[in-house]
Amino acid sequence: GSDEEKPTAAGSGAAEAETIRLGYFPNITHAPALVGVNKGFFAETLGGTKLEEKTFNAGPAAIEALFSGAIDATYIGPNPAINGWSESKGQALKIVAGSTSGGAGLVVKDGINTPADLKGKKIATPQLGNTQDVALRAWLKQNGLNADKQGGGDVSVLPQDNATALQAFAQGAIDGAWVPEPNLSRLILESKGKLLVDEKTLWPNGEFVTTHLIVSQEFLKKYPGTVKKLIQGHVKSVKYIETNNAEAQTAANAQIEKLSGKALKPEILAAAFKNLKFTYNPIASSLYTSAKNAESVDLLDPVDLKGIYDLTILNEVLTAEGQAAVSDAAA
Amino acid sequence: MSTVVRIDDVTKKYGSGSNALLALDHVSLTVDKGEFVCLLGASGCGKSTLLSLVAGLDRISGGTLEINGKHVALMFQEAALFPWLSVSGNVELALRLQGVGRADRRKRAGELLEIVRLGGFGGKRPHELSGGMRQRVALARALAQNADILLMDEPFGALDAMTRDILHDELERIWREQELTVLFVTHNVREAVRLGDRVVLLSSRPGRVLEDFKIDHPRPRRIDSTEVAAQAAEITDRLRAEVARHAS
Amino acid sequence: MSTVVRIDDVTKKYGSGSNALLALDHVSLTVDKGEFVCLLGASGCGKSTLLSLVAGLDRISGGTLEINGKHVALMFQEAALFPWLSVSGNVELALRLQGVGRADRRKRAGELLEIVRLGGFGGKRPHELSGGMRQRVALARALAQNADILLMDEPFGALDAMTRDILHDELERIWREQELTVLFVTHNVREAVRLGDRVVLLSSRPGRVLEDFKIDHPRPRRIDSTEVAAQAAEITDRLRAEVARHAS
Amino acid sequence: MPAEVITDDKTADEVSGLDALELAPRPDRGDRGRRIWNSAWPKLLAVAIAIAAWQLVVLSEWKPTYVLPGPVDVFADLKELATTPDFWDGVRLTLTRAFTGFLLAVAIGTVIGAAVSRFAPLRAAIGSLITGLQTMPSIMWFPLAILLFQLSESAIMFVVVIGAAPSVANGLISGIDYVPRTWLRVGQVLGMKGLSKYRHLILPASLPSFISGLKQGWAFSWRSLMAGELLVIVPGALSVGARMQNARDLHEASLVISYIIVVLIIGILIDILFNTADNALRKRWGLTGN
Amino acid sequence: MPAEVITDDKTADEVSGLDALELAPRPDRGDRGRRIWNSAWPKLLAVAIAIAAWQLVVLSEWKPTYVLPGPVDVFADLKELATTPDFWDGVRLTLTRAFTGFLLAVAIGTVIGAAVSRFAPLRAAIGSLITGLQTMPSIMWFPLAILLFQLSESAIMFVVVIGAAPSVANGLISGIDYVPRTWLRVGQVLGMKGLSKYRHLILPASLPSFISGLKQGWAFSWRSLMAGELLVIVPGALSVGARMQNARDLHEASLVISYIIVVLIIGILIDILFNTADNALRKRWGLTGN
Ligand SMILES: Nc1ncnc2c1ncn2[C@@H]1O[C@H](COP(=O)(O)OP(=O)(O)OP(=O)(O)O)[C@@H](O)[C@H]1O
Ligand SMILES: Nc1ncnc2c1ncn2[C@@H]1O[C@H](COP(=O)(O)OP(=O)(O)OP(=O)(O)O)[C@@H](O)[C@H]1O
Ligand SMILES: [Mg+2]
Ligand SMILES: [Mg+2]
Repeated sequence: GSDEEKPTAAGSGAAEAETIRLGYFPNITHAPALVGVNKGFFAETLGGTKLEEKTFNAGPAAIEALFSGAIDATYIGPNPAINGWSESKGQALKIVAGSTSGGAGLVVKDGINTPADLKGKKIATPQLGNTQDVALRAWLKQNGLNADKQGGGDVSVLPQDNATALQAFAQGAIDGAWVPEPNLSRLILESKGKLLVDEKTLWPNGEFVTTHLIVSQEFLKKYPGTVKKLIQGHVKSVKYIETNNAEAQTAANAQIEKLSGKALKPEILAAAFKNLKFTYNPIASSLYTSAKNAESVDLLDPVDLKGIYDLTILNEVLTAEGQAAVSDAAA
Repeated sequence: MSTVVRIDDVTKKYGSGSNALLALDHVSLTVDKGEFVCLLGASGCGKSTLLSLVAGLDRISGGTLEINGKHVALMFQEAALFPWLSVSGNVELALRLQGVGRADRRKRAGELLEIVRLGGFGGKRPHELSGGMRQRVALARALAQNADILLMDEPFGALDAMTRDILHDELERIWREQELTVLFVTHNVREAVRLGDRVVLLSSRPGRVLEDFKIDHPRPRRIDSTEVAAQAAEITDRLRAEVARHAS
Repeated sequence: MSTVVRIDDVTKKYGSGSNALLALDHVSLTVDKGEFVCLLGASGCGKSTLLSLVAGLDRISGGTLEINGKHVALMFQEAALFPWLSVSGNVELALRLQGVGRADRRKRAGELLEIVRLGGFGGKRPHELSGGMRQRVALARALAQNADILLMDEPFGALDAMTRDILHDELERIWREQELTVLFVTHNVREAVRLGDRVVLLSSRPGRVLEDFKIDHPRPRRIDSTEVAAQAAEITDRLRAEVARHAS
Repeated sequence: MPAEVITDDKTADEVSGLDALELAPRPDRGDRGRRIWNSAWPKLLAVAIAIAAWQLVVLSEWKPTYVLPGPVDVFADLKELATTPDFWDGVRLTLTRAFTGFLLAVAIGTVIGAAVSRFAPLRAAIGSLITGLQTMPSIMWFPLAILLFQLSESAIMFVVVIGAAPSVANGLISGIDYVPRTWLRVGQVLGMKGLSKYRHLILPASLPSFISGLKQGWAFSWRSLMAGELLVIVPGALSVGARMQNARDLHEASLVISYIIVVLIIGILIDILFNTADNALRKRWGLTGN
Repeated sequence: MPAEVITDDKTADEVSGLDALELAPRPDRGDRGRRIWNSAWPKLLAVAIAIAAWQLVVLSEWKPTYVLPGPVDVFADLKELATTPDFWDGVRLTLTRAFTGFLLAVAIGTVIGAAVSRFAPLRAAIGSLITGLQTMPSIMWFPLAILLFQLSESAIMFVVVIGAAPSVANGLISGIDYVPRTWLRVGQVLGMKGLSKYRHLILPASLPSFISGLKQGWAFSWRSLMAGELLVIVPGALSVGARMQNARDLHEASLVISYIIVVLIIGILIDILFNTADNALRKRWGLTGN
């Protein structure tokens, strides 16, 4: 409790860490990390600071690692970040940059054409209370369908890991799934699913956060200089993806193959990249809305997200490069 | 009288290669129906081996072995009771395996335990018995099998002289009443003479039939009678000579 | 001579409540240093129980028990060899536990197996031996313990008369040479008279000391000598009377 | 010549009782109350020590409380859980599944174990496969489970059974392999064959090892169940497995610890059941210290 | 009066050999080649039957091939895997972890098992906890592992050890509990005390049960490892656990089956090791037929 809530003095050239331990997933939604590591952008900007990569398969493990001090920063989805913020009462982490937007939606079987057709059907989401789960429930609610946490109600919402959901859908054991990329594309391309809702259409400007970069507050306080360099690398990576889309795809896939022993199929990769937008803007408004939605479907105790963002360094970096600053405002 | 057990030129080898041990070497022996044959021989000469061959527990390594009997019961040298059953449970199991009904089982087991002088011990566990008591339970179990050929491996080895006398009488009575054929291993020469129609002497390793004594004394015999003592002395001398020959 | 074992008014009860069994009832007995005492009694009268109390394996339920000796060895009624060790391994273990070095162990185990007439069997496993041979290994193991008090529970029960004679001589020699104190349980009255300085008669359940015979015949004795036979007959009569009294 | 001195049986009994306490797992004597106390105080002490150590670590502020919450928080959470009827529904659901799955696994494992140890070619063929199957993480069975049973209760059962049956079979096989030869010979002489041999000899003789196989099987089935319960979520009651996963996903450290405690308690209760069986068996076999 | 007839020892030996084949797991006689063949043909036959059945199901078009691929596809994938040096690096990494963790678990489990079975209060205190711990899904240990060991190899080891040690301990405890009383008494008379009692009596006597505990412990440690390897992913040599998870996440049915086969093969190889130890033991104890 001794830490005061004050904006980090982004004093350039402040203390530097010897190493920084960065977490990310071998997953296409973490493309800025994949590309940044693969192309050596982080190594470039970090200079003398050694980059130690840690990879995870799911958000909870990454947050556990951050909590325990096993990593200093990680790419992660909005929901684990919110949970981590709320569980640590705003002490464990800060969101310092955005990374990915879009790339989620509801894929259903043939024969389901309207929300009303979903009555009595089984729809999978990756995790109870995660971003997609909340999005699905909020959308159902808007459409006058209810779903409880235990899988009951008009629509059965079943939290299932991606592997299970994909197989279950392929076999017709479930009727649909609200999933992120690349599974969205796989459901459509491999299992002949139909995109009923593209989540983009539910958000202003079609933008909503899928992945962002968080840093442990302790690390941020101690080594703002290192964090700055990390963010520089990140921005570089995002820009590279924007300008060299094809090469970025190859780099991301190469990194995935290195980490998981198997690359994505080219058509899936291309489709997923098309649906995703990579941006350093954290799209704060969508995070606040998502949290509110979670509260409204009773998946989150009311939480004060004020202060979850610390975009000072990011804006410093952007300004230095002559770019517009981003905002952490709720609206 | 018909032959019930015909052991013809039987050889038994344990193990193989350089480690092989010849336990029985061309043993021939026939036992007629209703006969009581006692086997005598030095420790390790192959008596137990012979019984287990007759009971069909081991394969012979050579020769032929013929059994003409409905059912063979074997009382092992060690009591080998099942620890998970009570004393009477052990006896009843033998009855049960012959399809005797529950009530009959209980009754018959009680009788058998009475015969071996363990009336009140039916409810105990084997580990609560003394060595001699366990041996008697094993006897009761062997009798419960209701076999027509009864093989007994030193059944009274752990018993005091008095209990042994009593059981001699009981065994003789049962043998006579049920017309059993008995093959009886013992180290007690007097016991052999007391009980047997014949006493067969085996040589030391490898076991061979050394001599086959016919015991003609009229029954009932008494173990401390002079006839029994005299015959036993004769057999003992023969045995002693064999051991001496072997030792030289 | 000093008293080595003093059993004073000792009671032993197994179990509790209605299931309790009084195995020994106020038994008193003293054994002096270098004495060879034989215990006789009906099956189940408490002989093994008494030995295990003296060896400290069970707690007495009443009375006092005093042992003045460095080390007590007990040869159990069953051979109880360890199946994971070879025959000589079983004997060597007893030596090893006294800190005998490897080479000495091997040599001494070989000697002991020679004594029990199992010279060539050191490398075998216990399950490859006959009943009598196992008993002899157990004897070798007990001797290997190099104790000054030796408790033996029917050590020769499974042996033929000849082997038994030889081991009697060996045991007597060792007893004399090493000035052992021996408490020896047997069912063979002649054996008791052949070996013992005293023969103690226990009554049937619960065990009580019935009579304590002093055997004065000069050593070396022969088991088939007339003196031994006569004394044995006397003791047998006494025992028979007791059993009869008990049966009535 | 028994002396007339009256011996103090009581004292000797007590000494013998203390001796038993020292050597044997359970004293045979003593009144019921004392026996319960004897087995209870070390447990209570252990729990007390564990909680005290935990509290100390928390007090040392080694980690922030949102990472490692203190006992007080956790017990508050636990109490709250225990007063939710919903939670008990979940426990009931999970336990029902666990028992059904376990019983099925026992039945199947027993049959397989008996068959494998009976027929040499079968043993050569699939003996080693049994251990191979055992080493497969339950999660790898999910695809097969879905393939065969869709997302039904049967899919969960499949995962549980395939996780636990090999243990049961292995326990039985190892028990059968170590049945003393003498008993087998006695059985043969008594005329046991086929089923009756199993019924009257092999099963009782291999019971100790079988029970320890059952215990392991239970552990496997429970662990597989915790994973398997993520497969199928039945509307209404949320199973313990799903709850545990959710607690982790929501990063509620104190809830995670609460569920760890719940699972431990269930595990311990089941173990006590097994131990009761085991102790009864050992007593029958005459293995408990007198 | 032994007769002079020459008996056909050879034939009798053969008969006895056949008999042993029927009753005992391994024939003792026969030349080496035949013995290997005897143990190999049922395995080969079983594999052939399994593959044939699988191919039949695929041919029946019960499920689309992207859900249930045929043997041909899978073996193609498997072959491709087996020719990647990367894959072997991963296997090496995983096996190294497995053995280290298992050995650690054995050491710890043995000490705990021995201590628990030796001291009655300890047994009362933590005896049941051992089974309790065993029922905990490895995934629940992750938070604690990360807390204690960060994201290091030690974290993986922790998960493996805590998964496997209870099994080893339980195997030992149950073995010790069933050491026949007679042997304990012999040991006492021979003057065994403390360590020497364990060294010379308890451990060898409880070896059968201990070995089966080790076998179960291996299964637990392997399963825990497969989960634990998801904790720390070292780029470069990708562990088997991580590969399995990825195969699932990528939803490549034929890759998933390939990894199932890989894990099965490893499990079977290890089981053969255990069986060799077990058979040697049974032979020494005189438990193999004839
Ligand atoms: N299973 C076995 N494996 C190897 N050798 C054995 C086996 N059983 C017995 N033998 C050997 O066969 C020989 C005969 O043993 P057997 O048990 O038949 O003797 P016995 O006449 O019954 O002796 P005892 O009077 O001591 O009981 C012995 O030398 C013994 O070592
Ligand atoms: N562990 C035990 N639990 C309960 N009762 C026992 C136990 N051991 C022995 N007994 C009982 O104590 C009595 C004496 O047994 P013990 O073994 O001392 O007899 P014994 O004189 O050695 O007989 P035997 O000559 O037959 O060996 C018997 O009635 C027996 O049932
Ligand atoms: Mg014999
Ligand atoms: Mg006795």
